[in-house]
Amino acid sequence: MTYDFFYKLFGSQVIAAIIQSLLPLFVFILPFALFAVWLERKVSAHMQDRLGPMRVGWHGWLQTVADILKLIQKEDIIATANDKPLFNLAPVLVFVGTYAAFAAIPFTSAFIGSNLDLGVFFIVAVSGFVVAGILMAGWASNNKYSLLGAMRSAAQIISYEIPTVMVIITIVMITGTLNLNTLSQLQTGHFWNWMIFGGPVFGVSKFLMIPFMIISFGIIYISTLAEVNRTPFDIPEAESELVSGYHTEYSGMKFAMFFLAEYANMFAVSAIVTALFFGGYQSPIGYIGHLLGLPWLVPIEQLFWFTAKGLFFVFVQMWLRWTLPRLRVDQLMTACWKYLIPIAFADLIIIGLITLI
Amino acid sequence: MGLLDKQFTNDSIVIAKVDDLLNWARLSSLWQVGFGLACCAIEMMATSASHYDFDRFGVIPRPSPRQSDVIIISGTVTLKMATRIKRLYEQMPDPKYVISMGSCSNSGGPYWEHGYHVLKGVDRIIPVDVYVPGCPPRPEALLEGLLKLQEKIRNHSSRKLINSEVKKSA
Amino acid sequence: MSIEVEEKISKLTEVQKRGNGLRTEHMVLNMGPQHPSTHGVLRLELELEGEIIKKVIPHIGYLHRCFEKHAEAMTYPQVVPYTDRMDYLGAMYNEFGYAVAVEKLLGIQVPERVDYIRVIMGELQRIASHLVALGTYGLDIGAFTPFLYCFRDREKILNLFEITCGARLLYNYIWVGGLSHDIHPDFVRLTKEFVTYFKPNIKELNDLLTNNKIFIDRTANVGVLPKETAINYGISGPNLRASGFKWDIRKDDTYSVYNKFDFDIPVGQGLMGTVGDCWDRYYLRVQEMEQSLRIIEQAIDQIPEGDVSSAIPKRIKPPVGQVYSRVENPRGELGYFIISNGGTSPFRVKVKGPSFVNLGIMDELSRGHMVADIIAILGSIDIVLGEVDR
Amino acid sequence: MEVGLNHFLFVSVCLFSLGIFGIVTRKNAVMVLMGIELILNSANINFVAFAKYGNFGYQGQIVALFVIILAAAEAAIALAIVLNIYKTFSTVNVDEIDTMKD
Amino acid sequence: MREYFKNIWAAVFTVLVGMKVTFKHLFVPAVTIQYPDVKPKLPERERNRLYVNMDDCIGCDQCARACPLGIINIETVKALPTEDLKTSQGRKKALWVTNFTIDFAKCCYCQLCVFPCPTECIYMTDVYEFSEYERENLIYNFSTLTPEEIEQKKTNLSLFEAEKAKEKAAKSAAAPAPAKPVPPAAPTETKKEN
Amino acid sequence: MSLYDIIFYLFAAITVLSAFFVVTTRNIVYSAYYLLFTFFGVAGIYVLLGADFIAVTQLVVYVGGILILLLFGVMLTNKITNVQIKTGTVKLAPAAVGVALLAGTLFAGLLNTNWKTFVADVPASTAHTLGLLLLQQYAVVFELLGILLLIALIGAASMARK
Amino acid sequence: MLTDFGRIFAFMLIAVVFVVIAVLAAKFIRPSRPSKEKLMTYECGEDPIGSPWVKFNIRFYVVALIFLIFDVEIVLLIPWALVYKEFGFGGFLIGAIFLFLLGLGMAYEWRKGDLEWVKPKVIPPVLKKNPVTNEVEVQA
Amino acid sequence: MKTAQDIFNILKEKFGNSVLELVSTQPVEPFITVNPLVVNKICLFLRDNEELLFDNLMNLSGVDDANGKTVKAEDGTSKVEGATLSVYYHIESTSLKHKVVLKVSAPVEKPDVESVALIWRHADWHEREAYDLIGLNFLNHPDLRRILMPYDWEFGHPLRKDYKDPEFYLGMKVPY
Ligand code: SF4
Ligand code: SF4
Ligand code: SF4
Repeated sequence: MTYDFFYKLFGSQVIAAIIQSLLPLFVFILPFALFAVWLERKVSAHMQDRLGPMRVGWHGWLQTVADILKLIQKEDIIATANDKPLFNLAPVLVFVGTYAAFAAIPFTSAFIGSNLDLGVFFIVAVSGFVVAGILMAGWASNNKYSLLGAMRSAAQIISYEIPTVMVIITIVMITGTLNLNTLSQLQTGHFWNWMIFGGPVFGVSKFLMIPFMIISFGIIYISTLAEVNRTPFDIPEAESELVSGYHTEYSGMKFAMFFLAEYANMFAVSAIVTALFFGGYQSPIGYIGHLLGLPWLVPIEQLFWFTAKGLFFVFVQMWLRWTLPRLRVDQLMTACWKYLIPIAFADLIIIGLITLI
Repeated sequence: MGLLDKQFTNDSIVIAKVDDLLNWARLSSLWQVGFGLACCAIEMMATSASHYDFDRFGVIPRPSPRQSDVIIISGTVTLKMATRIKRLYEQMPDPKYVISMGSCSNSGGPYWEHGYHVLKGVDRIIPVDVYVPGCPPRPEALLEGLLKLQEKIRNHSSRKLINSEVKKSA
Repeated sequence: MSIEVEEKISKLTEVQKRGNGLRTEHMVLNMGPQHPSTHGVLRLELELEGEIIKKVIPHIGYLHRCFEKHAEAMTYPQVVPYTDRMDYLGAMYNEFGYAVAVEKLLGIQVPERVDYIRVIMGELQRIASHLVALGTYGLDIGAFTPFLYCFRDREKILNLFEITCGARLLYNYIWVGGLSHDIHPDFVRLTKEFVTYFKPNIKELNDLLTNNKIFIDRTANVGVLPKETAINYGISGPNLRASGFKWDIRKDDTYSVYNKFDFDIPVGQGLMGTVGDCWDRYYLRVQEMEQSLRIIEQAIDQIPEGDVSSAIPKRIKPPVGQVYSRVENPRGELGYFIISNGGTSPFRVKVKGPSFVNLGIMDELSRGHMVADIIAILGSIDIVLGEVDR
Repeated sequence: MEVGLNHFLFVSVCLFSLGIFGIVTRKNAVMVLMGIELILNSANINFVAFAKYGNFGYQGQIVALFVIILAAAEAAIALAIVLNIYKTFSTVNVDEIDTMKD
Repeated sequence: MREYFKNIWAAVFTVLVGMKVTFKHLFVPAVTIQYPDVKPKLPERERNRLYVNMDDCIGCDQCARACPLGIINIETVKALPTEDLKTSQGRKKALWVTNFTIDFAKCCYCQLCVFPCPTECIYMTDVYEFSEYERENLIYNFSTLTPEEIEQKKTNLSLFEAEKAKEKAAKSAAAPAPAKPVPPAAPTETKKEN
Repeated sequence: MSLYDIIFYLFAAITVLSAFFVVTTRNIVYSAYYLLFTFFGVAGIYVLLGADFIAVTQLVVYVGGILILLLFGVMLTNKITNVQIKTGTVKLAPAAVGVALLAGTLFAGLLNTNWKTFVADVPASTAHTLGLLLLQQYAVVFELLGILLLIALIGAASMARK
Repeated sequence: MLTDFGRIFAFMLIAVVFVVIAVLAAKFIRPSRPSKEKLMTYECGEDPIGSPWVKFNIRFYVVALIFLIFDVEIVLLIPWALVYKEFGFGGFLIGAIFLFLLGLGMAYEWRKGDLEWVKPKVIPPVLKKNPVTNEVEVQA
Repeated sequence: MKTAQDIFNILKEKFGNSVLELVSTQPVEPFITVNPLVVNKICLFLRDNEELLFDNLMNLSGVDDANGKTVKAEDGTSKVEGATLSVYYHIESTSLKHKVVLKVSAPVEKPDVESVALIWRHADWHEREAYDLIGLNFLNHPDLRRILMPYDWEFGHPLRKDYKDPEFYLGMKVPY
């Protein structure tokens, strides 16, 4: 474990913890966010028969670097009508909420920020900060678009949290653990051990489970999509109605923080879906490291698989975004309360019954 | 008081390099206020559409002026609209740039003589960096204007500016 | 009660309602003039109660470019470039309408070839204009990709125009009594290519957007416009037809050579909801593109030989008189009312722009809807601000 | 000083008194609710602290869990009431409502 | 109830159909023209910046009158009979065009000025890349004469006319007023006939 | 002082200070946001007390639920014409004195009581144990809670709807 | 367990520090030229009319309310889900009854229309009364 | 299908002196001139009469006739007299497929015309436009404000033939 490594190295819990918590930020989130923004632009461009960023670096790969560097130089406007303290605090809160979630995500068996027993539950809990932060941003902006956007965003995130948690409960019912690391370990072996294929059990129940697991997966994917405000659920930021939602008034670096949090969040939810349904960091086809007898290779492979799976789901998010129109706010709520939640509900009961077999 | 507000008189190589880097960042990521006025706006949309693809230059439309760097005045500026444009421009954070696209915003265009309700040139209300002629300018022409603007940003630097001014006065 | 009293009362109540706009509990939200989905510089003042719209007050004139004043100051041929700039998405058709009107005033007949080319150009322009309408409509609803697909196809049409007259958007091509250029030698071939290229793309658009469940949910049963209301409000073009009224000036008050072609007038059928809702208006445009393709296919093969500029008078000096002439532009009935005092420039030109009239229904249509629906409704009536304000 | 039970109880007492203070001094009904939440939290700290330092096993924690749930129910109901009050009196100031009743 | 499941089905199905379309396009080659690197050839009728071939221009002012905007500004000085000016087609030129400006910041590229030109010396080119940092730079002067030359021409003409006037005066005792040089046409004065 | 102590003092400070601001700041939205920090601090204290499940629940319910509800409530029930929403305060001085007395008494009681303390080990996970307790001893309470929540839901919703 | 949470706390601290540093660092570079117009609230280039806070939709509140109740129910379900298997069918039943109650509440809300967001109250455009005869006109 | 002459006859019969004359000497379109103060009644009749059913107002245009005669007053100053502003109504029936043009003229000093905004609703905006640009005053119009020009435009009605550009508007120079 990395933590132990740093602990040995520095001999101090605090330093070890701090260094370890810095790791995902600099090793993962920042590069990922930069990459994801670039990827998004590229994916969208190619779906639309265009090319996307081309002029800075090879195929524009430096584009987001330039964007960030530019955002640093931008003036930071705090309008007179804004509530200054809250206006400044909001991006912090949103980013904290997002980043804390990364603490519980198992990137490999060797690196997990915090091997928390209540892993998933904790991630659900910190999303409350994001909601509070968004509301704060909308409130402090003192702008109609921001406020409406923030309200909608908050209502949307909390509504879609219910189906998410319900699906999580079904997983908990099957596996009896909330720990994402344990969950990932459970799904070891080949891909048929993944939860989406009924988990590492064998027998009738596995095959009974598969269709319901697929439904569960659909539900959680849709609701996480809504939780990160992506199309078709991007009503809070709907350009054509609310300009750009709760961050309409933000400029410069604070806007960059929202942006960063958004993309980090995209990966976070994909990671959760991966860990819950697609074996987390487990390889679908076994490890080369084991084959070659090189145990140190395994974590690297795991990191690769985890990132690959996570990125795949991020890609699907983008794919959906550039395909679909957006829902209206009442339809969004209907979709959640009248479709997703009842289905998740039925799903939970049925899976509960199946596990008793 | 940030770096961009300061003016440097010394020619340290570090500052020069940082300056170039910052200029590079600014010029490669010009976010545009998503906003169009008249016929030129259609050509502007065509420029961001697949055939010409503004995104290649890092130009993406942002709905809110708070997050944009460049405003493309694409079309006829009427007196009724002028105050709004001025305000939009004002509400953009510094550093910001203006491209005047098409004859109308350059100088009133076809409406310069009898247009009782047309502002004869957007430079009467906001400072323009690049004038793109055409009615409407071809998408390529707009792209060329953008390249010109990038050129301008590349050559702009607080350091260089000061030096040249010093030289001039000397 | 006499008319006067009745009207005074209604006037009073209207004025009061507007005056109180600021003082009510309702939230007043500005959409525009700089707003991503007002298609230009329209400003809508929304009076909201929660998310429900109580009232929409359109404020126009942000693009008022004094067309009518210019027309009075120019000679008849010099007006043509200005007609282009009114409805910049349907520039060809504006010229077409103007040319038809002045020819009517002059009492001249243009050669057949000119008429055929005009019809082809007009229908191509109709497709191009509808493509923008459909694309931006998708954009308003939140789908970005169809917008770019539409623009990609539109670019093909612009190329056709460009080889013909050298301009992409504002053509100055159809002149009084003729055309500025004959068609390019490649034009016929390229147009046929375009027709075959474009047909499958309509299906793709349907797959991607028209039949998408989310899109249908957003548009069906939204902004229903009954037929009678539509007529009384003077709505024309696709919007009127989507309300189930079969009225197309190309057929009902035919001009040029439209009577020689075989095409249908699609009407709204309420496939996904009520007749006359946003989806109908949207889908009607898709169907009209198909019909336009049909016209082009018929016309392109029978362009007669001849000269395109022989009928252009050296000096255009119509007799004293006045004419109102209208054509079916992509957005509806485009009418030119020209008064001549016998001079070389018109005494007065008044344009009845379809968008100007169609926008007037906005308030009626959107009452009781949600904020998001405003965008759906506004997009579906497809206005061009240049023509609203002129 | 080694942190022990007293420290936690101390925090709890602080919260409790502040909660009381809020309830007493604020006119706004929503603020009163916030005060109540503070008090509930202080009680909860006590439960959990005794769960750790007392010899009751997990009973304290489970009671704390119940309290949280009750607090949620209470907040929901109370805010609904406040909303209703607001609708009828168009104010949420407690004393004003008092005077308005008659 | 059936409606409920039909909705779910429709939503899932149409979303998948849409996704299929976009996925297909992921592998369709882009239509983008990479502008500064690739510049496609424009059609020959392309209408962009005007060009005036001054060798051919006879200064007849037709184009200025046809322009709806009145942005073509032509000033001429009569040529002396001794100076033999010819267009490339061998047409006689009676005027020196001392000033021929077009304000491209106003031009609407309508091509109306091109058709009436008797010598076809004003035409549209396919040059569209001429954006400027200063608006004044968009006013193009096509006249090839330098200010000194113009001065020269003017003095020549007045000398010549003075001479002619003298001759005339000598011929007939009644002295007519000496002919004025051609008045320069200011941009606002290029009136259209109406 | 061990790390544990430092962290305790940190959280105690967060909790008490923010709670203090909750009741003293005049802007009610600020109050609500200070409450966020109070809840967070209390969650930290739960963790220090070895109640991880309670701590996370605290975050889920209080921060993610009650706080949002409170914020919506604030936004709904104030005729706000400015961001600066002030709420009046009453009887400040007597309240302060009374509360100080109350707190003093409690402290005195606290300090003078000799608590029998057993320091249990910090367990690895409490959720499992809580679950067992819930299904064994408190099964009835569990169901009763369900009924209570049902009633709360129906009651609150119908009240809000009116 | 304490260390686990300690690390999470470290994560949060780092996040805060990161944002603060990022925003402050930018302060050394970015210009600051405020003006009155610039500091005005953005509203599509218009003067903002009225305050944003006039009145907002009660639906937001109802949603939050229902969510809160569901949220706590879910909190209660998690310990149950962890252990119910150890009690066999009886354990499942306890949870199932609880869930049933939850469903009951849900069904009630559904019936009462609380799950609906505001439905558009569309007033289809009808013709104005005829100014003379006061009848709604019917046209051919 | 009725000709202008038929319609003129019907109107003349119904409204008598308010219907002035049928001008059909000009090429292309004959028009009927009517009294501006009863035009709303005539229009209502045209719309609702079973035989006419003019349900569609195609166009409504205000015109500055610029037909004033300059008259020299005794004190040497000259004055324009007799100038009129006109409104043309182009009406058609979508069911019976006939059209008619009405024209009303009002003196420029007091350009009062009855509004038809409640008869054909889109006349509302057309009339506002005519008010804005020409300066016609429509009586009983529900909401007669400027529509194209800024609401605070105080320099007159720009489509009048004698309109002069102001030098400045809100500090912006207007002429080139
Ligand atoms: S410059 Fe030409 S194309 Fe552009 S807005 Fe003006 S008139 Fe339209
Ligand atoms: S192209 Fe048109 S606007 Fe330009 S100079 Fe020629 S006539 Fe004038
Ligand atoms: S019309 Fe031709 S020849 Fe005559 S002035 Fe113009 S450019 Fe010269």
